[in-house]
Amino acid sequence: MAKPQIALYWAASCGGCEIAALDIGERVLDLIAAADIVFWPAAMDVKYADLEAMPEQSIDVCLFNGAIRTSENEHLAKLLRAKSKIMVAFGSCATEGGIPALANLTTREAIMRNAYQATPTTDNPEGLRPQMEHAVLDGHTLTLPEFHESVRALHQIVRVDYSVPGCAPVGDRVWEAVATILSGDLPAPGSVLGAAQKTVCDECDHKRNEKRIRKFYRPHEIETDPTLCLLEQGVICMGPATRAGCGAACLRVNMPCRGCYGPPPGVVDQGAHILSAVGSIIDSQDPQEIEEIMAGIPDPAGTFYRFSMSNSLLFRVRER
Amino acid sequence: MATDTSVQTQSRAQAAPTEERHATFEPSIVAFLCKWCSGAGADLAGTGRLRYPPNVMPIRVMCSSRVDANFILHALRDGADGVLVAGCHPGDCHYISGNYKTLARYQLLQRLLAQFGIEPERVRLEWISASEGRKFAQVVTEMTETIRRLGPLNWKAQVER
Amino acid sequence: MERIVIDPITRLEGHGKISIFLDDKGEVADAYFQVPELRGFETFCEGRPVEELPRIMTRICGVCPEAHHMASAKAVDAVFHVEPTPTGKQLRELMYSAFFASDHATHFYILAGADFLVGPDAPVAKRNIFGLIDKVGEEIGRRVIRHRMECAEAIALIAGRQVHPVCALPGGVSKPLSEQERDRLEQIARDAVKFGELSLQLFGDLVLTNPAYKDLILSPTYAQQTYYMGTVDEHNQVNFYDGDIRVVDPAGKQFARFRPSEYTDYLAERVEPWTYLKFPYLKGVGWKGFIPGPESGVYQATPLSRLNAADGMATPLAQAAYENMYDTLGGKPVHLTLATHWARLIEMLYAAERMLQLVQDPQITNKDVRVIPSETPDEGVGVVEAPRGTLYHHYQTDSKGIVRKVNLIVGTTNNHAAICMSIKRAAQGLISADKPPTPGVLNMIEMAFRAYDPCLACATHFLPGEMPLDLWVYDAQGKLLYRVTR
Amino acid sequence: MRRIGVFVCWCGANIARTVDVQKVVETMSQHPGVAHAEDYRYLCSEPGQALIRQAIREHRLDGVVVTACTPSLHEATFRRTVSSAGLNPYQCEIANIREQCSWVHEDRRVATDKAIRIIKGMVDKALLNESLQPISVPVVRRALVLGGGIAGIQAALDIANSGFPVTLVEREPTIGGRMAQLSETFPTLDCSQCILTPRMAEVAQHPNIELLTCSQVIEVTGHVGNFHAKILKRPRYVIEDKCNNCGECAKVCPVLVPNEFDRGLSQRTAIYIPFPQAVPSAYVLDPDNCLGLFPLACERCSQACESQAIDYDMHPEVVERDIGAILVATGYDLYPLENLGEYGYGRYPDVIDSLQFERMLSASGPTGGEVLRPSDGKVPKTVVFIQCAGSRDPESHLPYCSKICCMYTAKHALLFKHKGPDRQTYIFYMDIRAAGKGYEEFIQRVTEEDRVCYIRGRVARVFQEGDKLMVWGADTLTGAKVEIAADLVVLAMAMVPNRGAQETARMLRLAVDEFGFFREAHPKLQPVETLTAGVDLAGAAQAPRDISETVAQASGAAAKIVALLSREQLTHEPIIAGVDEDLCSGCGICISVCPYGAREFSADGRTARVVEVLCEGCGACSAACPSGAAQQRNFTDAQILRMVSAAVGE
Repeated sequence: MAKPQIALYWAASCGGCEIAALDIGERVLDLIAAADIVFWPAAMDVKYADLEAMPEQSIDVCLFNGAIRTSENEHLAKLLRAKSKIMVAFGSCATEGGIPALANLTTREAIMRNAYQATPTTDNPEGLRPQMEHAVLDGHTLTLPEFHESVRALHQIVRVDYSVPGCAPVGDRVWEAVATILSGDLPAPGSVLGAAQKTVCDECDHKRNEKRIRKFYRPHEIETDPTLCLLEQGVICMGPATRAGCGAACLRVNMPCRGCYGPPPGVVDQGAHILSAVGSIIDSQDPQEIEEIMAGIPDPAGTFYRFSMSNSLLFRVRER
Repeated sequence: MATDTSVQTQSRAQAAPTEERHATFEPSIVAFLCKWCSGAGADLAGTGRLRYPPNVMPIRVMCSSRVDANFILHALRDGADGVLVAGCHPGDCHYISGNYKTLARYQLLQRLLAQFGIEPERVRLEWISASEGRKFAQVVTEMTETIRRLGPLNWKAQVER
Repeated sequence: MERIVIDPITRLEGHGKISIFLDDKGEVADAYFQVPELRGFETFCEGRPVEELPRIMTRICGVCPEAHHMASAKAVDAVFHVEPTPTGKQLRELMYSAFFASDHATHFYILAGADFLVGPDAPVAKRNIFGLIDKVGEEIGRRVIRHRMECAEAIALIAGRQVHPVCALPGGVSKPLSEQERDRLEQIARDAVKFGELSLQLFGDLVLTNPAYKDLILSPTYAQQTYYMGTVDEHNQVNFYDGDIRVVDPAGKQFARFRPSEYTDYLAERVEPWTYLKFPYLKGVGWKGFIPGPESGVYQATPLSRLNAADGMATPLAQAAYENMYDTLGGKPVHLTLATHWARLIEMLYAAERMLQLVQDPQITNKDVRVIPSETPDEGVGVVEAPRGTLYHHYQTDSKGIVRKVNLIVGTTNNHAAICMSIKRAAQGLISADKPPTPGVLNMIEMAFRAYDPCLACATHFLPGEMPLDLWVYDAQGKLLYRVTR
Repeated sequence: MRRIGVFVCWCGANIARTVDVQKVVETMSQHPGVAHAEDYRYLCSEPGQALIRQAIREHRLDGVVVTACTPSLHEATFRRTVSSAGLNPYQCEIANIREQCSWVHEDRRVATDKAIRIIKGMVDKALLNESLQPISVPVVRRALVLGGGIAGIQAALDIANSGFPVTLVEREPTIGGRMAQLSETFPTLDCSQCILTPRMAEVAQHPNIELLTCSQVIEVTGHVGNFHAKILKRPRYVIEDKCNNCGECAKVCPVLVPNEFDRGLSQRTAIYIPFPQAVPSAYVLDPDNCLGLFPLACERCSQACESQAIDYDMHPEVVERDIGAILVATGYDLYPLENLGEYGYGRYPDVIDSLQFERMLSASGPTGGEVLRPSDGKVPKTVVFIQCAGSRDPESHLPYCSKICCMYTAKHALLFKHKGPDRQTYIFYMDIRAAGKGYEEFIQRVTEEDRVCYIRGRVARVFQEGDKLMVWGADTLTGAKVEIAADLVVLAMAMVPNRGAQETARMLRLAVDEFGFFREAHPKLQPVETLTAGVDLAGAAQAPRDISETVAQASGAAAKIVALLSREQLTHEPIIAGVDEDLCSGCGICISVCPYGAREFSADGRTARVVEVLCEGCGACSAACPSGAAQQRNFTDAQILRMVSAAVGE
């Protein structure tokens, strides 16, 4: 039978996913042996035009990483969806917005003002801003894609068949996912690949007892006992509300989980779940004292939705 | 909490001009009532034939501590303009300490909502005993008016942008 | 009037895009290099607890997350007025050196390497890692892959994960090094040093002995006289992790030497309406447009720039290589863009030697890897040398350490103006009425660009790496005359 | 596909007036999952229930939503109705459209719309309801009582008299506790031993009571109805039923040590009986003070013992018992003297504590009922009593009031005065707290008839001067300095939990307050229960109390325990939490959240589990569970979210 045709694409992301894809090591060669990569602008000589020319559904699998931030991201997402039989959201950004989606806590205008006017090194007396169309020389115009108000996950733009979470997905898990897809024996659409059913706690070897919090510590404020559950010691850890798969990598160096593998199965809003969990283990019954304890979590939104803002129920800051 | 008050003052500031605009607006409010105190209080309001606005849709749970922040966010996302969580008075929880857990979660949730630009008045926690039918009616009436003043949350439209 | 569009070229955040405009005579009228993406890190980091920034900023770039992790960590140290413990500092630099050794290797061998070791006009199918392996031999190919893997392992040992490390906290790192880990790291460092030497030797054998390549390197098409920036230690020797920033003028004379915290007195950024990426320049000289020379504030911060801006290397083998390069190329400073590849290999050797030095230091396994900050946080700047240029992180917080303002100047951004100029210059040198563009020519243009290893190229690093190029030629009416794809 | 039946009650006009019942029925019959909808004037009436039963059969309904009044009125009724028609009772839901809709709104259109939303939500919930069976566990019909003081004795007797076996565990060689040490009891001045010892004897003889003295509970596992206790029984070295109390052994014993029962005011031998009426009525050999057992150093006692009751080869044994319910009555101690230097306690022999004074007052005590100065054995003329010694002193001692000191100090002064003429008594006090039947009158009597001199104020210092104890204090009423040359100073020491209370708390997973007293489940409504189901409290182990309160509480606790033991099975609402082990990673949050200790780590510690019989079904764990592994049966996230959507949806 013919080799499966694979496309890889990045949108608003850092490139880490593709590095991760390469962390499968020599197996990348197996991949290349097992499949024809028909579109990989990062790596290969194919153009948008060629992509547009491809017949619908002619690509077997598209691994799409990165969030949707610009009109170009959106256009390519739709184009690739049309050309691909299977669309895979690869990595946190494509799956749930990732770090770029923290921008949903601010506005396009604020971003522009900051980047092109406010920062101390910016020198822009004319108040220039990047333009979607700008005339150069005699009548020629340079174009830039539009910068959307909100950052969206891939599934919020097109239908997504599978997702591979993680920022960045761990090499071995990537290979698992790719192998599953290549095997042709595919799980139910909507499934998450390259991750487990349980949460990070399942892979974390810090010992757990009961949790009664009288004070929260920010990671730099405390010398934690490396053998004990960090949450128990008052350090916010997203592990309990985060899908296993990374092997509790951050915890192995005594750093708390920040939730990049997204919520476990059945959980839509990762932040709401960790919020309810954390709120339930406060060892105080006095509103004032509770307030003081909670002040130890200075940035609930940015902490609980560090990677999943686009998938959060509230999605973005409300403007009134 | 600083963020809260800032949002608060903001919403108050806005209340005036928007008042007429929202005069006809009927807020939709979800009320999570615990079985033992606030639910019974709501029943008492009924037995006493008290009158309060129909904008509140009651949902009965065993204890206010069952109310996951997730439910509240879902309600707002699905179209509620406000959410009321009512439980037993501190010390009276049928399940010993459930309402204190509710309290702590609520305080954390308020700070989260503030970061998303949602006025604190939209999500309200009240202690209502089985004997406080009048208080229930009053809370519901107040809350309906407050939210009418704030105007629709209109979350869907926010998300589309 | 014709327009050549090379799109997508490659990426930092999304795709870079090169447009070349020919005038009626078919000469290059102008060339534009656009970066069509923006993330807004400066803005959405506001409101975050500053100690989290080392874990957020890594997502600026998944290829050099270590650089952002380090610059951010140093900025946060400064914000909290805390000096990492000696061991904490060493562990950071050790991790960072491993990263440099890896990053430079992958760029040379897998991206740029093909241009030289295989040849700029070799058939497309050959000009990739496999072609490279054919040319230099299976053995070396394997060494390249193993070297990458070992460096990645070294990074993960200290930083938890290689893509997006997490180990840095204000005042040090999160975990001490165990003896077994140290032993493993020493092995890796030794291999890395051998590999560094081998690489320079290869460069000597395959490139410098080849007149064609040497001409290419020396050709004015690829020369660019600008200011040069790099971080130096107290002896004015190259340092990646810490030191003062030194700038030399096109004649090689020291123009400025400043502490990271003073960067705003020396640097400014220009905004152009046709790209999302800004153009840093030297305040003291000012922005005069996309022109080279001492009158223009345009500067470069590349491996070559770092060597130009320094008086030497802090490790013996690298120092020897350094002297050799300048002897061969006729003294400092060197303006030849393609010599950047050579400089990169020298830096790679330095990184490996530095790794070995650090891992052999008896105190590297001290348990005391962190101090807990006690001062009130306010403001701080953190600077490191990223492989692609000096990286500036600048944070302001409230008294609780919540971020108020962020300013970033990212490695590649330093070179943005220079990159545009190099592309234009190359285009002008290579395209003319009598020489309509061909795939070979396009690749030559691309080489000018690629020498900077712009982080826009990050994602292409490890792959059977061919940067996509597409040439469209329109007539004055904008009708497509012909198209060349390579 | 589920087949839900919706039954809309008019409740006469109560609902029908404001809610358009017809419209509700029409709308609901269109609703997905609804197989049948109808309305009726009074569903709670017999014909109404019959109609539901019939509909269940006719339309093969597998779930029922009755839309009527509040569930607290008729949920039980309708659950019975559906189960009599063969449905699982938990497939019946009540939608409250009366108290929370028709009675509080006027506008018919609006009320009808709201009613429909409420009902839709309930139907959508019902669609996901599981059929549940009540949880039931057998009850082991034996009680365990920790502590053989008056509380333990009273409770043990009450339980035993109700026909249930009791294991009464006492650490000391005899039961009787503190009360046995007292002389008379306020306010009636009954002789303490006279009223106590008959009860002790009753315990000894009671067929349902297994008395284990010299014993300590060392481990308790299991849960309400099914505890398993391990009890360490230390050797007495005297065979109880052989010993006839002749006392020959003690006569020949060469060892003399301070007698703890007399609080060091007398001495005892190494083989001894704490006090004549001790129960069990047998001597005990104290191995720590005996010249030596291994190897045997001296055999005089066994040689002296005609009944050969002495057995040097006794060994500690562990007794194991299955237990249904536990009473904790471990009592109190006095505030340790080392904490209380300022009054010269421990420094001056004639500064003594209240229990020592009790022993002297006791006719059977070390001094045969006369008060004598420890220093010289003389009868003191002037005695100063200092109340709140350690109590109500948040700065340097304990903040709480020990409650009984006012009364017993008054009693002490009175009894002392009665022992002879020209005896002077002064009492330093902060307030007189005499709330109790006949208490105030008692104080009156002491102050007026017996002219005990009360001085309101704290004592600054006590120091020896010649053979007098100088007591300096201030009378805060007159502001005058007071200086008394006393022969004896008696400190009304604060009450603290008995030593070992903490260990007991840990063993039984009981909460204690900041001073180590056991915490009750609810201070008002569950004063004898603890948060650990099946474990109750009595006496001063919970807080300072006097005898009458202690006895009352003991009987109260006994009643709770009897109520529990009289059931074959413990049955339990099945609306409780469960764990999906495929999702649970054992983060432990639910375990920390559960107020009933109904959650614990599984054996391998990798997941959490629910002890069903302990779960009260509040759902706190389900809300707290960050992975969604914990779900409350028939109140799952999915079900509640459906109700939310129905409430706000278009």
